[in-house]
Amino acid sequence: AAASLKPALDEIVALPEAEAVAGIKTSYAASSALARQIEAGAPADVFVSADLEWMDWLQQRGHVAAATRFVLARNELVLVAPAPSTVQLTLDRHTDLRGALGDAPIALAEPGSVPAGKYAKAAFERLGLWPQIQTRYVATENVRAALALAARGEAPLAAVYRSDAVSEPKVRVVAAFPADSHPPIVYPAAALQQHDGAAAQRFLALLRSAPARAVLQRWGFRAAAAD
Amino acid sequence: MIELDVRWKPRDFDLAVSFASPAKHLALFGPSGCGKTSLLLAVAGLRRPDAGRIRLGGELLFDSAVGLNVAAARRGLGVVFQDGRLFPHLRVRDNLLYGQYGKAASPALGLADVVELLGLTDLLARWPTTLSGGEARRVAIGRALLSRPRALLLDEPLVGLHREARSQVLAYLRRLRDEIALPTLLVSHQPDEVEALAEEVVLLDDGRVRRQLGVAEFAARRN
Amino acid sequence: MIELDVRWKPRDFDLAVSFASPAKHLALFGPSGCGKTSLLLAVAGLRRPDAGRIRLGGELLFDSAVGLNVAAARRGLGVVFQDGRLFPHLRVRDNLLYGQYGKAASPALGLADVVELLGLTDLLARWPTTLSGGEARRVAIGRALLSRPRALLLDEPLVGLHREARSQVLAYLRRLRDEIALPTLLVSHQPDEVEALAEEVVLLDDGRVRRQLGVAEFAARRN
Amino acid sequence: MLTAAEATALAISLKVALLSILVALPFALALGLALSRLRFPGKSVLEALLNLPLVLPPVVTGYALLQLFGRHGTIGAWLAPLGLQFAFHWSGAVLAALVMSFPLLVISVRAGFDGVDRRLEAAAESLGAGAWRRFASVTLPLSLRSVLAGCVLAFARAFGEFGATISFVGSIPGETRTLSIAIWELLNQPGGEAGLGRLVWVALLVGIAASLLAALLARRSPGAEAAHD
Amino acid sequence: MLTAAEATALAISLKVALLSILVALPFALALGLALSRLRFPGKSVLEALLNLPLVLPPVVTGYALLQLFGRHGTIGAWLAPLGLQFAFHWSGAVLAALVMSFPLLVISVRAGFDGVDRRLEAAAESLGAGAWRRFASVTLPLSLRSVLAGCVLAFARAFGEFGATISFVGSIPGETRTLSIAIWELLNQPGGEAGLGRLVWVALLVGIAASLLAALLARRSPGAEAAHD
Ligand SMILES: Nc1ncnc2c1ncn2[C@@H]1O[C@H](COP(=O)(O)OP(=O)(O)OP(=O)(O)O)[C@@H](O)[C@H]1O
Ligand SMILES: Nc1ncnc2c1ncn2[C@@H]1O[C@H](COP(=O)(O)OP(=O)(O)OP(=O)(O)O)[C@@H](O)[C@H]1O
Ligand SMILES: [Mg+2]
Ligand SMILES: [Mg+2]
Repeated sequence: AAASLKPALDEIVALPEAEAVAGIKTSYAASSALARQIEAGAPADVFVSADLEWMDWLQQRGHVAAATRFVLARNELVLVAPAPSTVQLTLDRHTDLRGALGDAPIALAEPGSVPAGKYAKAAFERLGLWPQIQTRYVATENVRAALALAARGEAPLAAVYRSDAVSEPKVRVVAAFPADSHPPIVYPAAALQQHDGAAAQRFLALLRSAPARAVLQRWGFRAAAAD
Repeated sequence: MIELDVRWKPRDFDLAVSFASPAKHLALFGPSGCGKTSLLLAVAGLRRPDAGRIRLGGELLFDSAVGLNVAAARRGLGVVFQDGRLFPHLRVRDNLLYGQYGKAASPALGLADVVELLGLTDLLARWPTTLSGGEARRVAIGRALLSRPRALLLDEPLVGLHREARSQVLAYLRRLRDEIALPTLLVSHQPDEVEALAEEVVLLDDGRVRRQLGVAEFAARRN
Repeated sequence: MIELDVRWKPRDFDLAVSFASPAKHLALFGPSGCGKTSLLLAVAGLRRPDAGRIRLGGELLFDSAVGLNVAAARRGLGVVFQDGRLFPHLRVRDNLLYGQYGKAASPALGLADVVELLGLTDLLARWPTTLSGGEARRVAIGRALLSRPRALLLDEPLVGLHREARSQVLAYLRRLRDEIALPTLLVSHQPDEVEALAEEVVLLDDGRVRRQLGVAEFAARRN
Repeated sequence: MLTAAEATALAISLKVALLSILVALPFALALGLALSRLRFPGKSVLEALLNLPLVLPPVVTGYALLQLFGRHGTIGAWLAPLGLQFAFHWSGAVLAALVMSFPLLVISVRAGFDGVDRRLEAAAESLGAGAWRRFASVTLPLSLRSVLAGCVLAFARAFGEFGATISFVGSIPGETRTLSIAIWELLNQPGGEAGLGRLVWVALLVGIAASLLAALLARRSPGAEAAHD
Repeated sequence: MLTAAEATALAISLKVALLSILVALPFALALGLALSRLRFPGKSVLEALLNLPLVLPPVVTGYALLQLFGRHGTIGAWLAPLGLQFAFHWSGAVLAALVMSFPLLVISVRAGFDGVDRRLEAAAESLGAGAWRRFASVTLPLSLRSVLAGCVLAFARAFGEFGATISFVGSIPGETRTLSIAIWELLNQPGGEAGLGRLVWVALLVGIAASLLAALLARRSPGAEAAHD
């Protein structure tokens, strides 16, 4: 599963309900790495991706049991600042990001390839703010690293998921991106072809269960199993 | 006993030596840089001549014409190198025994005898770097003897030895020569060593054979 | 000229030597392993005694009592090592000139003279590993001479040299001794070298001084 | 103290690092010797290829391993029928660690062999030692310090390997989740920094142990030290 | 051919790797000499500390650098008023590359110094050479091969550095976005592997150039090679 889901999924796997699904093994890494591993024949039964792109990529290659695919969770993109910071912003096309940044850059997950960065870039572009920061951002390896830069006060602003922001007391959510400013942030899950279908189904059922949804919610995700 | 025709031509030097000798005990004699060590190393199989033939005791060791070059390890020659070459990572005892590995026992040359005759008894547990010049020299001689060689190649073996030690080792080598008839190729600058150990002498100069003469004649010319 | 009181006690050996000599040219003579090299290295500042004093030409070089130990680099002594020690990464010429770095010119010992007298002219551009034993020895002597030393420490300097070269170098060293009065500490196993170069001889045995005698008496006892 | 999961991760890391060195060492010695003693066409290209895992970001190496040793990979497809499978298996972590640390081992070993006095090898030859014995009894002991230095470097690198491992075999607890991956996961987790210090200490201790062991082994043969007065 | 962005990334990588070696080398030589020649308490701990960047996943090193040299870091807060700033600056990438490659340099250099015949240093001393000259004219040239081997390793490692760099200074196009980061970005994108081959070739060529240069430099002093018959 995508690394950003680790705390929540670890908890779900430890739920009493998970005992029915014996022998669960989890592997967390970047979605890209996981997708490539599956493509190369890794013996996995279920894939939970941090974005649609990699799930689609696998599906096009025939690795995904399409019927089992569903959206496990949703997330929101927010702008955070270091906790002591006093910036006030609302995100619209008039926002003065440069003024808020001063001479420091804004932290984003790598906007070309890391999901959180791709969403952030899309949102800034939609809002017409991208030109302001085009040369003023620092790209990080994943969204947690962007969060860390804000938490340590290195970057005055960072674009991260709400699920990350709520768990970090050293940052303050300054503003939420309008939901329509970027593609929906979803975590699709699906069983994979050619593997132990029954076990995969049991695990997917577990992910859909009410206790699992509660866990996801507690970690700042919006559970979306009902979709 | 030895038949040799060697050409070796690195930059700045030209070695072209050819001789044959029936003598079991031969010495190479000549000024510094005339090619003695090069020749000895060629016989040992450690310096490959550009061309030529080397035959020792009836066995052909090297022949560039037919591409033959017996590996040094299979020539069975005990070499005392001019520059010592003890194994620094082995104690004296292990240096002495290095050449015995995998070889049949030789009653004529046992460790105890050699060690005693070369005065190495107290040095067996020492590391080579702690040896004095003369001590290291004696260990090198012992190592060559104990490798059960079919012949000895001695490159200035007695250098750095003091009077008594020198005459003692010389007497020992002479005894070996007489008792077990170990063929010897000796390089030395000391005429008395040549006279004590060799039957025939090849005089070299600047990479060429100057003369080849019996040891009696060699001694006579010296005086 | 030299005043020496040295104790050095590694495992297996015990050096306790004490003597003084007014002679400018002194030789150490004794069997293999008696401590000659150790003593010479102590004078050079390269082997630190456990205790003692070393005074050379009026200058105190080492005194354990007051914690004095003049660094070898500042003793200004030209050493010919028993084990050669040419710098393998420098050509012969650069080996010869190594000791001249940052020192004033000495008319008595110029490169051209030394090179010619030691027969090194053709070797200047060579790497040390390609030298024959005798050639390397002569380079080592030249290197020590050219470092403009206040005194020479020679550890078996003529080993590996053939007749003519040997007598030539010996004559040269003798001339230096007479003309520029370069003090010398000589270690040698060859009585004729001792007689040619030293005024006084210290006989060592097993780490102790056996006798100290003039060179005439040394020669007389030999015959 | 460590939690059970952390202890498992440590055990996996140690197993992976030790095994990768054990497997790599014979090859590194052979290759180091060849690079030191032979001249052959394409030698610099071979050396550069060796260094490739250093020059590239580890993810790329992981990806390349996936292409080669995945089930459908060029080599993996051949191995699968034999029951040999690296993907998602701890042996894949060994492979990744091996590839990443191999250049360190080879280059150190080679520098050691370069420094051995060939005249001593010639002396051994004259005493009847064939190529094998010469190598084992002269060349190797005389380059021991460089070989050990290479082992320490390679062990440390293998122990700390992260990027290629997670790209190649992912992070499966009890199987491929090494200490490095555990540390990385901590760092990517809310509040994870708290547990970080402890794991960094563990890594430091492992590093100390490796250095000490190498120093101890080097000291076993005092004669092989550089000569001095 | 490379795109402009790729060429920039390559230039940054080269600049970072070269500078990090240039800065690291004097320290590595000094430290290698101290480790080789001196005995002091805590020596093994120092050696292990040196290896720490190898034993830990690079991200941790990146974070540690951030803690120390970030704007509000322990050291960074002191440097900031002096106008010295590593965070988000290419000099921070140099620092990250330096820290990651330093152990490779020190350990190789030290193994080289260990192998130098001390009797030659003594001979130099007897010829009047003080400590500096002895080091520069004897010790260093005689361990040149090991030093160069260390430089090649360290350069390759610095050139390929990814994890610590991106954690410490992030990826800022034209400033800190190195070739490794560019390659990683490609691999993170579906279909990105198409452009990968070209950049891997570039890295391979850089590796070849480094190996060749080292071999060339080593050949300049044939006498320093191990003695042979
Ligand atoms: N690799 C080499 N390249 C060039 N010249 C060499 C090489 N090796 C030896 N020589 C030269 O070949 C000549 C013969 O050397 P060799 O060592 O055989 O002399 P030698 O007769 O043993 O002298 P010595 O009595 O001084 O030891 C010398 O002039 C030497 O300088
Ligand atoms: N580091 C050491 N540890 C133990 N013993 C040593 C050490 N160095 C030298 N010795 C011993 O000290 C003694 C004196 O050595 P030294 O080299 O001074 O002898 P020497 O008189 O020069 O002999 P030679 O004429 O054989 O060169 C020898 O017995 C030697 O084995
Ligand atoms: Mg010779
Ligand atoms: Mg001596």
